[in-house]
Amino acid sequence: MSVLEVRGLSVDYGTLRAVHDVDLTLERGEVLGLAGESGSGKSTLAYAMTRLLPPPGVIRSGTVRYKGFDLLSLAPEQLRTLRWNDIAIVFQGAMNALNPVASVATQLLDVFRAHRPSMPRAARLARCRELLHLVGISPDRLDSYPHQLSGGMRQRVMIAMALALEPEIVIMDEPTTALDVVMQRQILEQMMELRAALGFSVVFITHDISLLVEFSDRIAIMYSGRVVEEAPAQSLYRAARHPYATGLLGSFPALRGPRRPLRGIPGSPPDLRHVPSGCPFHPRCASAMDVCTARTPVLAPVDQHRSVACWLEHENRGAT
Amino acid sequence: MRRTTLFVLAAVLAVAGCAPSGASKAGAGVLTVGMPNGPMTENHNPYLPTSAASSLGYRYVIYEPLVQTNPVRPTDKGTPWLATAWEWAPDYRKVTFTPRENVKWSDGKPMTPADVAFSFTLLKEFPALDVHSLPIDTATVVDGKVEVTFTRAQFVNELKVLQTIVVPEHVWAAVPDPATYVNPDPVGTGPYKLKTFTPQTTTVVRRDAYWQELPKVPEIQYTSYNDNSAQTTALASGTSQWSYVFMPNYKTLYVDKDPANNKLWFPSGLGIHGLWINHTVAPFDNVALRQAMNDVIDRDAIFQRGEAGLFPKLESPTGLPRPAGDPFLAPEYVDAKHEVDVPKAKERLTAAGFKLDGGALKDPSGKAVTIELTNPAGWSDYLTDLDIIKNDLKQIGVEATVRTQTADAWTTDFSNGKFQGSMRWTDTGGTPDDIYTDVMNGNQLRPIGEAAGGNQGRYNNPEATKALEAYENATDDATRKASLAVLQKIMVEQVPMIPTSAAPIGAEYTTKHWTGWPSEADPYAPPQATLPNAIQIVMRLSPAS
Amino acid sequence: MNAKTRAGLALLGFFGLIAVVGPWIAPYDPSAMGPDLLQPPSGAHWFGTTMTGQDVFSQVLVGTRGVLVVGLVAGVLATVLSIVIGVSAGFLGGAADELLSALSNIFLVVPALPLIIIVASFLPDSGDLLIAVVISLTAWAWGARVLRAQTLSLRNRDYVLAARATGERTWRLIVFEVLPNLTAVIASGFVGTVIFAVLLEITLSFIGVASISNWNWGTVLFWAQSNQALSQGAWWWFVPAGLCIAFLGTALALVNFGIDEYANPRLRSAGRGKVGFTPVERS
Amino acid sequence: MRFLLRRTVFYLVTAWAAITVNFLLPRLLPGDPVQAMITRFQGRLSGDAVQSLYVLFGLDQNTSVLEQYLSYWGNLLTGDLGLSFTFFPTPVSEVLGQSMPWTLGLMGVTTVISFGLGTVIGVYAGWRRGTWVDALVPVTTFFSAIPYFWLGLIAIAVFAVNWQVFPAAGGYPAGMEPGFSGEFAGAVLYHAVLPAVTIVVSSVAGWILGMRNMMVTVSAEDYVLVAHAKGLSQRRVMISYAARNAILPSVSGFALSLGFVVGGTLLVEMVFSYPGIGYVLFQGVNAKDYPLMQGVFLVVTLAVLVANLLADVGYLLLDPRTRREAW
Amino acid sequence: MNEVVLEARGLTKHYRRGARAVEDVSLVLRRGRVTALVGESGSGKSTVAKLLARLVPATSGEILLRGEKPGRFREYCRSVQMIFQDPFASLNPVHRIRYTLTRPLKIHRRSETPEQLLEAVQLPADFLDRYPHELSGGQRQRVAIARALAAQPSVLLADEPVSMLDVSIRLGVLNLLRDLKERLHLAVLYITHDIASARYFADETFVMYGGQVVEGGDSETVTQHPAHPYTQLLIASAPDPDRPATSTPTPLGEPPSLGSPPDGCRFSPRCPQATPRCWTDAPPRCSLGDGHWAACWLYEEVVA
Repeated sequence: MSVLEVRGLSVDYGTLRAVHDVDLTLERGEVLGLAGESGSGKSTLAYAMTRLLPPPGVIRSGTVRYKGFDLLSLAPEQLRTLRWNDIAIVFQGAMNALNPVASVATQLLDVFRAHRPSMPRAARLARCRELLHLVGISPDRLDSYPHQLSGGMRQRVMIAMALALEPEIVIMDEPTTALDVVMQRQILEQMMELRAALGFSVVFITHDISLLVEFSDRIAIMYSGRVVEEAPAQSLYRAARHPYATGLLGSFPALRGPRRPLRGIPGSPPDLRHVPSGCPFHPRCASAMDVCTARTPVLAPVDQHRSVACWLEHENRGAT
Repeated sequence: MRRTTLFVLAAVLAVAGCAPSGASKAGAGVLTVGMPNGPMTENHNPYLPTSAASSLGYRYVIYEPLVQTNPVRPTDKGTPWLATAWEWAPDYRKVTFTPRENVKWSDGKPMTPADVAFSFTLLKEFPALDVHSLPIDTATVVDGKVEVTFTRAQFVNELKVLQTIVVPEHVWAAVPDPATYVNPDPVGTGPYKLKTFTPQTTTVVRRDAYWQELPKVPEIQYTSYNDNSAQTTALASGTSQWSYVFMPNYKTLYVDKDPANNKLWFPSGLGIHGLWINHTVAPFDNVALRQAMNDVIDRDAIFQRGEAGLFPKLESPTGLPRPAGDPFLAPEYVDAKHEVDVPKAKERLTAAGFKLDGGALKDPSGKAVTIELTNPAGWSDYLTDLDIIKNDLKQIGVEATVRTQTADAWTTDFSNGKFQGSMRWTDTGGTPDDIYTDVMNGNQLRPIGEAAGGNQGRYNNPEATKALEAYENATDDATRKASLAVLQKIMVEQVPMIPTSAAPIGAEYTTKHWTGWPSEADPYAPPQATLPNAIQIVMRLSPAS
Repeated sequence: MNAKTRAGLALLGFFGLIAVVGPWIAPYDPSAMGPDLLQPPSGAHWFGTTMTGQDVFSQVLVGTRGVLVVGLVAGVLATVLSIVIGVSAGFLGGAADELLSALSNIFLVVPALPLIIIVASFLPDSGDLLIAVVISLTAWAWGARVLRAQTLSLRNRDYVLAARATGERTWRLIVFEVLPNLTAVIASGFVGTVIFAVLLEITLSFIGVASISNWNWGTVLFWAQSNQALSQGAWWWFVPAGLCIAFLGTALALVNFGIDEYANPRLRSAGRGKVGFTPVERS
Repeated sequence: MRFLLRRTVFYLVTAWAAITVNFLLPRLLPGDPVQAMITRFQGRLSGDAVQSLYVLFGLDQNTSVLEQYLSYWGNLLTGDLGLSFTFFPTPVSEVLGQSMPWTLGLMGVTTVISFGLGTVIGVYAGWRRGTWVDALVPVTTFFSAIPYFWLGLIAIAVFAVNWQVFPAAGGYPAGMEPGFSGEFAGAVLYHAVLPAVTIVVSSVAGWILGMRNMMVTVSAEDYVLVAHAKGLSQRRVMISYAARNAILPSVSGFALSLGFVVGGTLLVEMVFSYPGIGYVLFQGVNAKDYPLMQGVFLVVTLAVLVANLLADVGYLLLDPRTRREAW
Repeated sequence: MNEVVLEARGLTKHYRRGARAVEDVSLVLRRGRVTALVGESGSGKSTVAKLLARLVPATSGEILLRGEKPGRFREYCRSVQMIFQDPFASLNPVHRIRYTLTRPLKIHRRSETPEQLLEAVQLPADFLDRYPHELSGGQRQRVAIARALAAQPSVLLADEPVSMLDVSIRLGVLNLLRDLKERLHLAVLYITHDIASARYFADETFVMYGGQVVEGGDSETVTQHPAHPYTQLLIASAPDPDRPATSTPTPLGEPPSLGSPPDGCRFSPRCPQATPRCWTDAPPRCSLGDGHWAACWLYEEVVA
């Protein structure tokens, strides 16, 4: 059963189209990984869903269904009450995501003030302590200011804040890029434990596909504003179908096991200002055909769990 | 605007405005005097030129002089005031005063001859108080009279000596340093005593008793406005009833606001303004050039445009303003009148070897004649005068430029002789001596670069110096007349400085509430509230019906 | 470049043009006294006349050059000073920084207007250029402080380090690596200094410290004020020069908006509507 | 501690240098107080008075500049600023004491008003970019580009002469005695309206623009986005998240401008004949009144230094990030 | 063994505010070999690079270039060049690529043309007249490499050269570096936080923690048989799709503060195997054979 359904979402950034006709479904309790390189539109997509995309971003089409509402049609006041209460976000770069001049307590309490106005102050404070404890931070850190916390602690505070109202959905936008691997693992593991305990759904955005394979249930890979492949994590890892997905998986050196040869992907990620015609990946694609330069493939299911946007797949499918 | 404002740059300030006459109780038995002198600090020392009492003038309704003299009619016999009689020795080195009896200080004690002698001794002992630098030798009480002797003849200082104010010995003898004494509780013989002081306004009230009939004005309020503009406005609105301030257009700004009552009177004293020339700069050491310049400078234009019709034009070539200077005029100059005469000027120049070449004047050596005219930037009347002079000089081919300086730089340069031409005043006094000494006394000659207290034009003429000495030290009128004639001749023929305007002792006053003011028709005193004569005027004032 | 910046540049160009051709197109000699005393604006005298019959319009036209020259010269000098001192202090660090910072702080603390009055009274001839020099002496310190702070943040940028690592000399690092990246800050400081210099020059002329023989808008106001033009109802003597100053200052400020937006892209994007709620504009 | 020590050394060095400059400046001026007074009196005070004035002001003794400098410091440290020449023999401290309240009252209050008003408008203009509030920016810029004296004089011509709604000059009516009465306070307020309004009009643009630009810049910060994502009310986001951070540079600017309150009043007080310290300085400069000039400079300099200190402290209080550095 | 070009002995850097960024680091860089320096952010690895490039002065310790104390900076930087982490920051935005590449050629009086430099990093010559903002991250990093090559150095210090680049192009840049190393016989210091890439790219690997090098040796050995508990933790934490789902949870803890590092072993507060001795005494370098060593008390016996 899905909690969030994105249909045909297109987002413009000024005159550039950053997200192109994207469909996405988030099932209850699952972790949906959203992978892609810079400029692939993965963050834009996440922010557009919640209408938090800063100017000059404009949503051009699509619907985002949540509990029977279309988030894109809600009045600001209605949307405001849904935010955080139902959909919380853990932002990348926790340094900037916390208000530098307000204490941790103030920023946590703000959430209750806005969404639980009737909650007594003592209860709010108690809840704040509980939340910090939940993410492994000593509650006496409540009076600290962001700059007094390490990067990892800040990110934990963000997570605590995201879970404050026990939302249905948590969007994690590159939550660990600024952290080193040890801290990254600590935080992600903790997040997954909490998800198991609280039962929310996660949209996990990162460029690190090996991380996604390890931590998410399903992965959607984006390239140049489009989803090019969507599949369960392990099956994607074992056998990706889109050449870009394959290339991406082949770009990570393995730490364990034999030293595999690394392939990488030739060329550079596309510049949104000069998107190639047809399939945007075709200039870098080893399997590119004539049709790839002319027509853009659409995302279509290739089997029960997997969708791919590639002419190779369409041909295969046509052949069978 | 300038000098009439004590603070020259105050010109800077502002526009007129109209202070709604809030707390001022103008009319209700109060005489309001205004001065554009800025905020005051509490200081009632009558001797210090820096005190509020001097700046606003109220020292002269609290303290009184021995004799009242009239600078507008300097040769008139003085009016006995605290002295009922006075007598000069023929050599003017000694004067004997007969102090008035029955005069009481405001603290009730009687004024004695000892107080008079003490006042002179005070000046002698504390030169800092003696702004006139009177060479007092002794001051003694002899038979109820006071004899004051001087180390030099005081003929030309007569007015200054007679106007010496008298202070109570019983107060001042105890003051350790009268020069830094702010005199918080002034005790004088005048009909008024201090009531309140604020930085903006000082109020004096009439005493119960006075040695003569009490004046009809019960209270005088002296207000200090920040600048000319504010003062002008106060006058125009009637908030100020009596002031003196330079206005660029007194008709529009002041008289027209109440033509029936708003009056002004600017009588000449014995002081003048004119174009000073530096005699050390060639070719201005050439008398023909100076005469020619004198010939073409249009006094009328200066009077009308530069001096806003306030500073009377100087028509006598002797430099003596009329009518104040009339008694001193030598017979040959009684009717002499300056006229603009360009052809005559050109003739003089040609005769002296100058050449007019295509509109530019060349001196006998063939160099073009140029002159730089300087004055402080803020002094707009002088600068307008210079502009007029510049245009006038063009007629004889002299290329003049006008340059402004700061007042300080100009003051320094002027006294150091580092200028070519400047508008400036001369000293003022009871005889023409002040004017002429300032312009041509050889004893004041200083080299270029050294500050000179007078004769900043560096005019070097032993004949003039001799005549000045003769005049100052003469013991008879004939000698005085003769030396004065010599000085006038030098002024007319040598043109050591080009006089343009009289320095008036002017004031604005309104007849709306008080009448009895001095005027052209009744010139009993100079009209300013800051002169010793102020008390004479207050005594004459009576409420308008 | 947006409409505001364009308007500013156009206005500035207009004043620049007047500064160049003003003296030639002025209908009268601005100093010449005519027979029409204190006349309101008319066909013969567009901005009326002064109490001595001078043509106000000609005075304003001729005076434009002085204003712009002083503004530009003072702006350039102060900017050069602030660059030399501020950038050196920021880049060199250590004792040099302490010394130069102290110098600029002292100049910030010492009262400027009296300082100018004092310095101006020293000068034999307080003409336009000298006034410009004096103004620049008091105007550089703030810019130096800003540039120092900016340089401090640039000094350890990777590209400066990289240039150093390739063996560039220190002066080249300052001039070719750091300075070009301060262009916007310097330009904005320059325009700001020009505004400051113009206002200050006019104020100085107005209070009679600067030479009043050179026509500029301040001189016009000086004469108007010393003749109590407003009290006499001669608004035409007072208003045009003041409005010119205001328009010139506004033009410069508008140009500065443009520079700010160039330097800070966040100011540029023409975002409208509520922040925090991405607009949905289905086509 | 290190930070505090460094700041202290900075203040001491700057104060010493500035006070020394202040000592030297008047002495570098051409002319001397006596000549200035002779000039002021324009012939009413004859050349004979020169000597008495030199004696009066104590300028007849020849002391070297170094001796003067040392005794200046000696006096300064004992709180003695000397006697003013202009108001001889009133002590400089008394002259300053008489004028300071006016300056502080008028300029201090208007600076606060201007800052407050400018900040509030700037916050709205930055938050509601592109709306009518934002259009205020060019308008106020125009007013700030007007030379202050011109604005003041026009205001006087319009509001004091033409429609006589406000007094044109002075701090209180002539003849009224200052005191702690309601009448006097009312009169002072009434007299302050015109100068205050013109100061605010000509200075508010800087605050608006600075605040607006900071708001625009800060609005793009992640924590503002987070605040929106948290579903906080617009008001809360605007004030506690955006404005609270955007105001930091303005606050230090504000503290510094408080320092210039004392030094920046010359034109205001000239135009409105306001009895404050700027006018006193003006008199002092014209009269070559060394002690008075030094006194005013000292006050101005100390005010700026104190303001710098305030700016430091303000930053410490408002920005928790700097606290760690300081303590 | 390859020739030693650059050697650091006991390099130490303490900043003025008291941060002890680098403590007693000794390293050897050899021609034709890549040496990796791996550590978390804040471990001091970038400071080591800047110390070696002589961009910051060392508090103590010495650097030897070909066995000698280096002379003037210009001479030194002719041999030792650096590549910075962020190609968006390391190219001056106001200069064209031509300027950026011509300057080092002029400074070091090299006769090559900027076109040749671009060719060496596989970029077309028409990039010379472009500005950095017209280039993608990978292209910029290639330009930065070209700039470093202009001086014809023998040592290349690469400070996280690919961490700011998109995943898909990292390999290209790393491969380029390896090619250059082979072709020009360079000594390369490869600084990274990604220990997996060190395994692939570097011959030798050193692991830094809290300003100190805690383990070193052949890359394959260090990554496959980590000895120091920190290295073990690092490897255990790296993302690994093949990782068994039931792995032990990562211990909590924070990297040490460089302002006041713990006494003894700097890893001791987080170390699951810490003994009381670790808290008080700094561990010695313990050799584990084949050039593999670790600074840890666990291996004391091996030493003894």
